[in-house]
Amino acid sequence: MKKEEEFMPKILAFLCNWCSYAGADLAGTSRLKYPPSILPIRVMCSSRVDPLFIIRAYLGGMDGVLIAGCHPGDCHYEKGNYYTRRRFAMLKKIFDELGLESDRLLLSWISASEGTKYAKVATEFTEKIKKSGKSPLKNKIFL
Amino acid sequence: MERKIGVYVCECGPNIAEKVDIDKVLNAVSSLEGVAVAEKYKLLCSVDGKKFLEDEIKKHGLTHLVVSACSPKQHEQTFMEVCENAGINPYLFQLANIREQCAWITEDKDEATEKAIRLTKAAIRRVRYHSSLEKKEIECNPDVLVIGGGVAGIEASLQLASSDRKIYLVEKNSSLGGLITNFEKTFPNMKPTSDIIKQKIQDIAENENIKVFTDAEVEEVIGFFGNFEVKIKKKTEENNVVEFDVGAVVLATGSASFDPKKTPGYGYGKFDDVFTALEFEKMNSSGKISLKNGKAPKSVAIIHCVGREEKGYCSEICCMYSLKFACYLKDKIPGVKVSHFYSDLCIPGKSCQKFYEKTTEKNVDFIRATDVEVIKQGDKINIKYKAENNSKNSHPVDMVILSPAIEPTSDTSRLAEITSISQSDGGFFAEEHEKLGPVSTSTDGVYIVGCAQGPKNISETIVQSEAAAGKILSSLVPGRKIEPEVKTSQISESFCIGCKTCISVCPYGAITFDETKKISVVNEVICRGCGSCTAACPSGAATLKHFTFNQLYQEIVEAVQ
Amino acid sequence: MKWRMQMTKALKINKNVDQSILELLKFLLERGKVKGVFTLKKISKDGAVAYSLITKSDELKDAVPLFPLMPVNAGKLLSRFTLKGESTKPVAAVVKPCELRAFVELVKREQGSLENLFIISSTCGGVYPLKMAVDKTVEKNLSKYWDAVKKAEILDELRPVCKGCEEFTPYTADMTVDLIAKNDIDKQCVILLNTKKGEELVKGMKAEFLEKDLDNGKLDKFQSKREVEKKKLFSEIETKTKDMDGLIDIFGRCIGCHGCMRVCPICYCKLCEFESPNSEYKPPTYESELNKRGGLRVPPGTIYYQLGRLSHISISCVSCGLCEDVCPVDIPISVIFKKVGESVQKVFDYIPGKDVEEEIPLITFDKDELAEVED
Amino acid sequence: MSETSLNSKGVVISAKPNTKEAIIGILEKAMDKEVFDAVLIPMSVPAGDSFVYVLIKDKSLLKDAVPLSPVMSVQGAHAVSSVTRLGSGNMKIAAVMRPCEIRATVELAKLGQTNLENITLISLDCPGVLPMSDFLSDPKKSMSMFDDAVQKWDDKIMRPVCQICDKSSMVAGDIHIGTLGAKKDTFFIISNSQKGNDTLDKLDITLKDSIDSWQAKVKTISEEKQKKRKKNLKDLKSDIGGIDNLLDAFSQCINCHNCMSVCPICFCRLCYFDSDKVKHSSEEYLNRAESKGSIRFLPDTTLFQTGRMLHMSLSCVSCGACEDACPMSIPVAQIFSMIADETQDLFDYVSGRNLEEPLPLVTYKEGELHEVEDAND
Repeated sequence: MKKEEEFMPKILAFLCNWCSYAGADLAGTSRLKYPPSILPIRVMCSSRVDPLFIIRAYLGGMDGVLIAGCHPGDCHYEKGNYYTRRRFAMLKKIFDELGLESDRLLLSWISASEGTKYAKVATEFTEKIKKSGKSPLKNKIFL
Repeated sequence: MERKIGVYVCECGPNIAEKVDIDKVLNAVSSLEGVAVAEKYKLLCSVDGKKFLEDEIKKHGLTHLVVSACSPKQHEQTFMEVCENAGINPYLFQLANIREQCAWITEDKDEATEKAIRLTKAAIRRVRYHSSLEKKEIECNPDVLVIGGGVAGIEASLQLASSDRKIYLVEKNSSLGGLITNFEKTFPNMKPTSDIIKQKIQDIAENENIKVFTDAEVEEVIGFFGNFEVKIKKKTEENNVVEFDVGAVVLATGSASFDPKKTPGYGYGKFDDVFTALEFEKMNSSGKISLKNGKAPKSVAIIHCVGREEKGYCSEICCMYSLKFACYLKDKIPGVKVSHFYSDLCIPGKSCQKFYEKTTEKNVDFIRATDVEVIKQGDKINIKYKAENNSKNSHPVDMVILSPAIEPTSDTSRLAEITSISQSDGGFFAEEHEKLGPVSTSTDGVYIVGCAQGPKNISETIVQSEAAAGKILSSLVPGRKIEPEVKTSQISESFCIGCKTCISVCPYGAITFDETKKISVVNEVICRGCGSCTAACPSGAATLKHFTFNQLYQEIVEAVQ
Repeated sequence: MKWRMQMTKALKINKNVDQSILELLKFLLERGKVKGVFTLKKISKDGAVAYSLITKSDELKDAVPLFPLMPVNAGKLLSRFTLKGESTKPVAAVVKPCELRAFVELVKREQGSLENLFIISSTCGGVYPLKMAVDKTVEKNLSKYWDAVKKAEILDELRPVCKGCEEFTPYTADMTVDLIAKNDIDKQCVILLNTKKGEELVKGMKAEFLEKDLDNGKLDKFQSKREVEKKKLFSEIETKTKDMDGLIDIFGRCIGCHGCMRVCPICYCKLCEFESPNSEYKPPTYESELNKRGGLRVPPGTIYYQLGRLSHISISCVSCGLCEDVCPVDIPISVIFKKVGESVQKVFDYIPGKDVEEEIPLITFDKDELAEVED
Repeated sequence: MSETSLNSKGVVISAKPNTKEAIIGILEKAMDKEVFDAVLIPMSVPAGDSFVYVLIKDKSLLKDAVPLSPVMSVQGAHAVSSVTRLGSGNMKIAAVMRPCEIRATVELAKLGQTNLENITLISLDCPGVLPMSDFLSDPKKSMSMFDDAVQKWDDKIMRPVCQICDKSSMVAGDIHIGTLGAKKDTFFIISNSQKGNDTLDKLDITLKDSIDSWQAKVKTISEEKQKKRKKNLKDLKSDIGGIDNLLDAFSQCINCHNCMSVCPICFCRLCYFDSDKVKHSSEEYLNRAESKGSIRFLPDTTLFQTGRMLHMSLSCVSCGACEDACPMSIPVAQIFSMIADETQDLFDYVSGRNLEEPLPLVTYKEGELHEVEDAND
């Protein structure tokens, strides 16, 4: 089958229950189409996403990691996403300093009503990752 | 005990079946470790579907359930109930979303199937690490904290207090009554204020269901509707912290007035005999309206809208109490000249118009003016202003009364922070919805009444107090059960190193510090389970139930394969 | 410049710095102004040096407060000393600027208390690596060290990160011994009294009191030298920090002893995340990893450990360099952590240990910030 | 003193083109025949400056394996524990390690830290390893030096504790590869367990040859080493004996606990000496200081060292990992070997010799150890 050759990235998506997961659902109920690359992990709040999860996923060979939460100010838990943003900023910086591909990580704010935005982010991020190619970590032995 | 996981894929009519090769999914998972049975069904959320699941669980003696169907936001609850009915803990269940986030968004059937397999496998791997959680039920606390002992607070307290509902009324000053106690009379009917307030304060004192704290400030309010923990500080006493629990909070902190020193043009603070409205009210109540030199004024200017421009809103009531001042003066000082300097008159409502006309009959001047400035000329005060016809005029008087804008009290932001509600542009507490939720706020169980929400006259204030009381009485019924979050955080005593990181990032103050053990402790009734502490804890001492490290990690590992 | 102090009270003792500090400490103990002195001390006949807690002044004879060696980060020790509650008695501690900053970071995390401690620090010329203590070559190189300090030069033998350290002036010390670029330290010693605490402490001491300031001009020059060295350090690891293969090259020989974590002053957990069950592979994980990769180093998680530790401590890393000194396989950990640490700290405009009141960036936030990291 | 318990038979294998490749050849064959699903064996890291254990499933990786690495970066027992501590799993694994690593693995099995169900332990005659620091100073050169040393079976450049190792050919696993006493271009394969026998059967290797020459050679070598060991440890004892000498010996210790964390026997998740039990109040520290006028801070270095002896000396295999990892080059391994010999002799116990031998402190004999009792009883 043709699909075999074409590289379909695997992207782990941490979605907060109240905004982004609902947004992703809305994309579905609106029958929007986006690549099957996204593998959603539901968390109650984006602030539950321990940076170590992201590191593990990256080292594990995930082609991309998306963290999506409520827009700043709209967090169901008032301020969780502000901490998420700080932790993400730190992690990104660590990746950059060590020459790791921080562009395989994405932080995006997607509300429950932004089904279209979710589909857009999913599609564009997938395209971006396709350009960067397969994660080079899948076959590393000495991690 | 050996795990027996049942995996059930829902066709959801054509919704999933058309896009996902369900048999392929079943094949892929049926032989996985712990999977006792893997079946499909046309519509699991239907009555028959639920019956089918229940029977299956019993028939195969399943210990864990995985359903591949729609979004958890659709039917997680439904299937958790099925689990309960079938006698397994509802948290030993995981729902894989292969509809909204798979079947419906994927063009290609093979790809959709492949993803559905992944998501189902991940759910199976995750469910292996689930543990039973028990629902907690606590009785809601019917008591109410009322902050502010002015008209608004007093009214709310009296409306709410009853044998099965205790009211805690906290006033930062030494006595109840608030601003109004300074007024001799109230507009528009010029009835003595004491008629309104004296009796009510009396009633409060006599009501054993109302506990009054004067000279006290609220330090902390943590929790949620039906279950707030309150800490107040008494300014005057020694061991001065009092703690109690309530079910709802009413903010009735009233208002302050704009400081005319910020608009030097009006000469306040510079010249004698320039008074603010409140100063004049006090002077009037004291029985003698007089100038610095002890004589009664022959001419008085009342300047409206002081600070309106700076504040950016009309304070609604200044015009009316300014009229009231004119009446005071005319009644007490025969022949006194009174002139109002205004830019627009605000005379709302059915009774104010009459009041305005009555006042004008007392030959009071109303001068529409702009660029009003107060200067001193010899022993007289001179009002310079631009008239409607743009002519520059001046108007000498003995006394000036400034009607400054109404603004929030100084502790408004502090209390907004404590009760985690927001503030509107003017800095007043923000209502949930301008029209549909005028007394409720963004925090369930916290209500705002009176001038704390915006400038208001007394009757409007009473209306709001009664509205808030009504909302509380109808929802916070004594004996009503509330279910606190089950998926809360917990902190391992043996691994916690006491760095308080979790405490700093908890939005609800749900984590306290045990000073003797030097460790953090989660108050599970207050925790809402966001998991921020879990991610922030460096030593893995904090875990979020049902979203533990392992549960998420195993889900991820499967996805990463 | 960040270390610029305005004119402050100071103390001048007309002896060489070592004797001067000892005289100060002696004075403090004998006058009962402190009940203990925490400082480096010779503890064995063959001259091994270790931090010690001294309560009797005659024990000071073996003390070597300014010895250019950091066997343990004193910040970690002061934390241990005050972990169960503030010091019950006044204690003076002579520590290096990065040790003080580490302690302040720990205090922010409730791992210690500054109460009842009097901190004496100095402008720091860096320390020799522990290897030289092993070879017993520190003594031999003492005069060389102090010459360099006087001339404000950077010795090649120094601990790598010391060579590139721009934080050589203490921020929150009660007293600062003025060393860098002072060519008269053989004859006299100037101690700046930065705090009221410090002034109180030395009251009654037989010494010259004056108003003094650090020589900012010279310190500026010194800093630019350090900056050059730092760039060198970073350029040495540049090729190793351009991709994952570089990281694997540099960390490949890691033996997983976690010594870097154990000596790290910022690593204060009871049980390190990376030694907890969370970091163990279960058989199924091994199987899936092997299916994916064909092979896997065992124990696994070398890179994960390093990245993870960076995510935990880089925000507070004070670049004391101990991690590298104790590494049995000589991985330039401290340089990597300094490089990453500085840039992470820059994101939040944060200097670890500069101010005990300043919140650790990850437990606070600004509503309007970091838009650049959002999608 | 090295006893090959199960049978004294083995088989002579041709070492063509050389021992290393012959061994790898056999492992490859075993993987083809699915006798093993994976092999745990040292491999050079990409930078070529060390050797670490790699669990190999993809047979093609075996060619880069190094059965006898010149350094011990990770003690093999740690590797086996990491793979099997949480369960035997479904993979049949061959672990190729040095005798001391296998003995540690056996000790850990007794302590529930390794699960040997699916593991076949394969040991080799060990010439010792280079001190890590020496090796790192020039890996390339070191490797060739090591190869020479192996040829000549000369231990001069090896770690001190290896130079006095009298168990460098001890067979504690299932299969042993003996290079000593073998004719040119051959080596012995010796089975030491039923599992070993079965494995070799599956590989159509029949134990038909005598291994006398290997045993003889091993005997002489271990006797020499034993003499040297007794002497060196005696000298060491006089050097560090007595509290003052002991304190001096550990005076350089910086409490990094590297020795503990690399020790294969120290398996505790949280070491007692890192736990709350050794953290005290400032008051207590000050009181201690006042009683002496001055205390080293942190105190209790000697408590840590002696306490660790108490905890693990009965199982110590003298692998030397601790000494390699000590940033202050304290001769930890030699000191602990010395203690271990004493304590293990006390119970006629040899750590890791035999999985069936219970740990001395979980068993007892009625009429033993009267010498430690008060004679009057």
